[in-house]
Amino acid sequence: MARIAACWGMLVLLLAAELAATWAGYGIAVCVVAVLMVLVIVLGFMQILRGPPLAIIFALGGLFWLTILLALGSLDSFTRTTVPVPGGALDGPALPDRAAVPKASG
Amino acid sequence: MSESYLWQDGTLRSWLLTRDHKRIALLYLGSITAFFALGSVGAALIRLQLLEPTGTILSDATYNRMFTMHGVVMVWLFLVPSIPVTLGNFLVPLMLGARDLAFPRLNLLSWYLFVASGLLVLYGLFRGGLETGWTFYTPLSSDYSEGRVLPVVLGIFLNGFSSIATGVNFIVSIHQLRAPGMTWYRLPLMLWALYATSVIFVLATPVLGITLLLLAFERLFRVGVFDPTLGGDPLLFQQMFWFYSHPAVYIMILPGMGVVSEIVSTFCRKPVFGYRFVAWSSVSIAAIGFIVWGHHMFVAGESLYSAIVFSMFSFFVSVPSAIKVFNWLGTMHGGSIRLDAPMLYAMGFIGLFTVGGLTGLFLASLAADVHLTQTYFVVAHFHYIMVGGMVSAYFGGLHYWWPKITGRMYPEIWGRLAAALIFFGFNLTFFPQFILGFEGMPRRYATYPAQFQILNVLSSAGAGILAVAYVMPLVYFGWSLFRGARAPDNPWGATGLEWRTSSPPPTENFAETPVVTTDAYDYGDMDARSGVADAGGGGPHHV
Amino acid sequence: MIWLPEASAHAMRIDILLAGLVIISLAVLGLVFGLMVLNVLRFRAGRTTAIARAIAEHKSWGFEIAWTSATLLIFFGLFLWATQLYVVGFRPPADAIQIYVTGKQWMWKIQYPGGQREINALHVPAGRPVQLLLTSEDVIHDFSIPALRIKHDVLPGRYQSLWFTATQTGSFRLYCTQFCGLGHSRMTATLTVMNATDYAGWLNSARASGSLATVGEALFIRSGCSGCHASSRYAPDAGDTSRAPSMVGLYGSRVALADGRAILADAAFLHDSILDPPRRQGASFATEMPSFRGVLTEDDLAALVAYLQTLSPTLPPEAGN
Amino acid sequence: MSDGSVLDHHSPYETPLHRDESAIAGMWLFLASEALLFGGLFLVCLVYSQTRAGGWAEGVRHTNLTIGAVNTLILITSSAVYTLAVEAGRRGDNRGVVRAGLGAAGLGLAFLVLKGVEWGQEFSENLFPGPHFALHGPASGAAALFYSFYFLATFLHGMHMVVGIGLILWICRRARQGAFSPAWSTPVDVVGLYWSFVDLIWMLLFPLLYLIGRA
Repeated sequence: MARIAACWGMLVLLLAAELAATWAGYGIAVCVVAVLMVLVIVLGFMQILRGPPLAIIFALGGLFWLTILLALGSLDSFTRTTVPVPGGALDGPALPDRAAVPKASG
Repeated sequence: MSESYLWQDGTLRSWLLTRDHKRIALLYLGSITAFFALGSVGAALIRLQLLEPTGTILSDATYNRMFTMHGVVMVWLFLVPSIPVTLGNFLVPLMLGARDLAFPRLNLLSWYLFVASGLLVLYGLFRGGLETGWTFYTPLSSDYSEGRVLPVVLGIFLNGFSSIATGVNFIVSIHQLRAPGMTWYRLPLMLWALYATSVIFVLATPVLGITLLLLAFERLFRVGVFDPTLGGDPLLFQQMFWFYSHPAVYIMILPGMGVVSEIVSTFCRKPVFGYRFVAWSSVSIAAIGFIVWGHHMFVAGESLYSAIVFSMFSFFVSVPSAIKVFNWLGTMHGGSIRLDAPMLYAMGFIGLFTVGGLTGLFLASLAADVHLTQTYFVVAHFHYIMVGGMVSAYFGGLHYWWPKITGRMYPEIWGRLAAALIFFGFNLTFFPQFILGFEGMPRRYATYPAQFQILNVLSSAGAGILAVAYVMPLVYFGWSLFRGARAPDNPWGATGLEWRTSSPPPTENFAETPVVTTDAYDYGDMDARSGVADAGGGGPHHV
Repeated sequence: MIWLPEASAHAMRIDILLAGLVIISLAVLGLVFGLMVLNVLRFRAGRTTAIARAIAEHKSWGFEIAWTSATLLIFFGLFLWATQLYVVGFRPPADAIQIYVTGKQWMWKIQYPGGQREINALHVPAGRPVQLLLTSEDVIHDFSIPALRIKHDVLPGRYQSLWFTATQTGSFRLYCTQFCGLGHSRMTATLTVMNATDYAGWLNSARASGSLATVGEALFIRSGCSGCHASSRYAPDAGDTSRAPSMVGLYGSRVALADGRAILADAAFLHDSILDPPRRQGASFATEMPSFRGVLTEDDLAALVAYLQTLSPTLPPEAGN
Repeated sequence: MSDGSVLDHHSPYETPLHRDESAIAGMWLFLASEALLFGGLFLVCLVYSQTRAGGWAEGVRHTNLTIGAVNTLILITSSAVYTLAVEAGRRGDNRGVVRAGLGAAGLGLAFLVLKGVEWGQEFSENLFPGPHFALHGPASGAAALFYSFYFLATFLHGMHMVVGIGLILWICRRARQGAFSPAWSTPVDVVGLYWSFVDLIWMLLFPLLYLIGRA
């Protein structure tokens, strides 16, 4: 009972902190607080440490693969140089002036 | 010992509501056989169309629907549930020495999900048709296709949950339900392979689910998630699609490797050479298999960095596969080899899988991939893995465990003949396609330049042989159900726990929980105990 | 069948890489099949004398490490070799001729720096680097030139670059190799590599021949004519007259009609035939042509006829493959 | 159905503890799978919020922070209340399970209602991407992408809420029948894991949809 109340209180405080960080414009702080809230839920409500050891293995496995997905899945988007077709995507690509296109794409 | 699982309660109701993993395996067997037949009809029509450069049999539109149907049905309704789900369902508890899987009701639910997804997919494919290919690339599938994208996509989404349920079931079972004495390093290699497969089921399938959901969302509302004209990025779809679909290749091949390990060991009467390497190579294939997907996109416009990283990983993933091949050869060395039908299939697998794996190196090599990708070279490559590899292993496994499943022996002569015919027909079908691909013939072409005709005719001829060869097991398996010799409990003289119960097993699998005291494949010990001569004896009950 | 030509130095380098891969594969394959056959021959049940079973187990670590590291080493070499050839594709020379290529269901539109436009045909000079700037108007296509061993996907909304220096003159096939819908297998084109003087001459004549034929060519594809009528002697369906007569060389030839008359296929005949398709003598085509009356305007017809005319007098040189 | 504290003849398990641990482990594995399902959405968010940052933030600024924050508070509370049910289940207090379960489900329902109100507002403001999309200017494309993500993510999360509420009601029904005892309350635990996971996902979605990029 006390444990649950404590966790609830922590989550409410963290929520307040999150909102404050947003108001102050600290994007990173928001992310940190969100991760903390997740931890409180996993440890406090879901009680992962009281469950069978397999639960921890599975949770860590899921986290690991999630990291792979996010890291390698975004690698391409963050390292790609895109040369957009001028004239706006909405107009449909028209054949542009030569000068409008950079020399190399890739 | 009580009655066999097959006849304990023969009512239809008892089959449809069964929680017995063995009966669920048979339900799967029936459904995937039907889907395999359907996918094969698609393949046959494709090969008939390609007999002539102008393709007079089907219109372009029908041809496009046909290869889409072939791909979708074969991938999601046959290959993914073939060995892992069908044979896996039958074998996991038996090999563990357990009474059932960890969650029997979930297991039945997964079969119903599978059937529902199959019907939804078929509805889409046959009422209106679909012509996007099984890869659903956007924006073709989201905005331009006139086919039934939604039902098919939702069907596959549902299918994913069936896979996830099975994966969860297998993983928890292997962790929790091992018989006393069955340590991790005493597990049959089939279970290591199925464990690795299940990891992919559980962790890759949801990403396919969300990708297809995004696609459906995009198609329904044209919101622009993957539509470049609205600011989206079609390559992101490809990244997410291949995050599942590349590991899915390992869903299709890993269990095949497990089957081959079992068969090779049994028919050489020797422990698998380098057991721990083979076991861990399964796990590392599953793990590394998750970080190579970008090699499907080397010419798609992904960044140079991304391409280089994925190319390097792709080379790495072939190392554990090579380990397996050499270990199987090592197992044969010094064994006492019998060439029964399962062994013939297993050897076919080793050869064809090696060809598939080596041609995979061509496609992992960046500059070579640029020339070869999206041509028939790729088609040949993945058919060598999936048909030459997986289907051979599936048939090998079916022959090997048929006596256990049904309590009847199949006719050995016919089994060997079919195995040889499949090997020959397969190579005739797909080897010419490597050359076609090098020559530049693009895949998914309803018509093609006349210069490619000779090789295409060869390929189609091979497909004809392959079709006959695939019908043969269907016939003699059916025959054996009624006329086959009664199978002894352990017809091959194998070591696994599944051979320690009757054929077919009783509903509760084992009269009493078996206790494991030796390593897997301990043939030296077994032969010494049963008094079989070390060399030249063959198996105890060779039928 | 003729072996695929190598129309650039890069193509030759790729072929050497492929040859390397083939040799390694054959060696491994020989090893695997050889060992398998040897094992079967030596260790067949009933044929062997007593063999110590335990031999292998103790040696396994050494074997495993040895072949794993050998494989890794070879693979890493291959990786470096192939990557270095791939990186080249991302670095077009500064003096390359830039040609715009737009894919569209189901044709390729080409535009040259001088303003010349073509459909389903690409002309380049030999010995000079050419950079193609590729984009698509609808779905993803892929511009593939097997003779040069290069291809690249063509995406809507952005430019992709593909560059090459062709060294061998002749005509080579181009394909769309990314499935793009109904007419995917008909989205093919011809690459013509010419020597510098011919190329200069071609550029001039292409400018002169005007745009009416180009409009007609677009109509020919868009109105569905190309679904049945062959129009290029290089396209995959060039020899296919099963559905409808080929348009190549039709203009100016004599056509035997079903009522026995032989008639000269001139502009008027082409014009009328589109509106009222005539029956040919002894013809048995898989499809029957519908009338295009009311579908095409007179302007369209004029453009179509202008295009059909270009298929007769100025036949491009023989295809190289 | 038989009393869950006794293993039936065909159960694959040796002991009840063995079975209960397997059920909990199985749920965690399923949640790992679910994490990857939402992971795909997070990838979409990660990529577009970085490559199309301006318009994305524009979208974030148009979400209703008040409803979002209140909903977050509701969900935190609901998760906490359900944890009370889990504790009650372990004591064998079936009435406690029903009380806490209904409370948690009610809060969940309140979340959905508020979410519906929010959706209604957004639809009437034409914030659903399409030809009549409300935001104009150069950033409109990326803002529309944001709203695609917003609607799909909230829809998917909402579906999970619906499933969760259904499961909780099923637990309440079982508890009314007096199914749980100190020896056996695993289903209450397992559903609790799922419900907390749905909460956990919202703790990640909330900052992504309402906060990051707002200021």
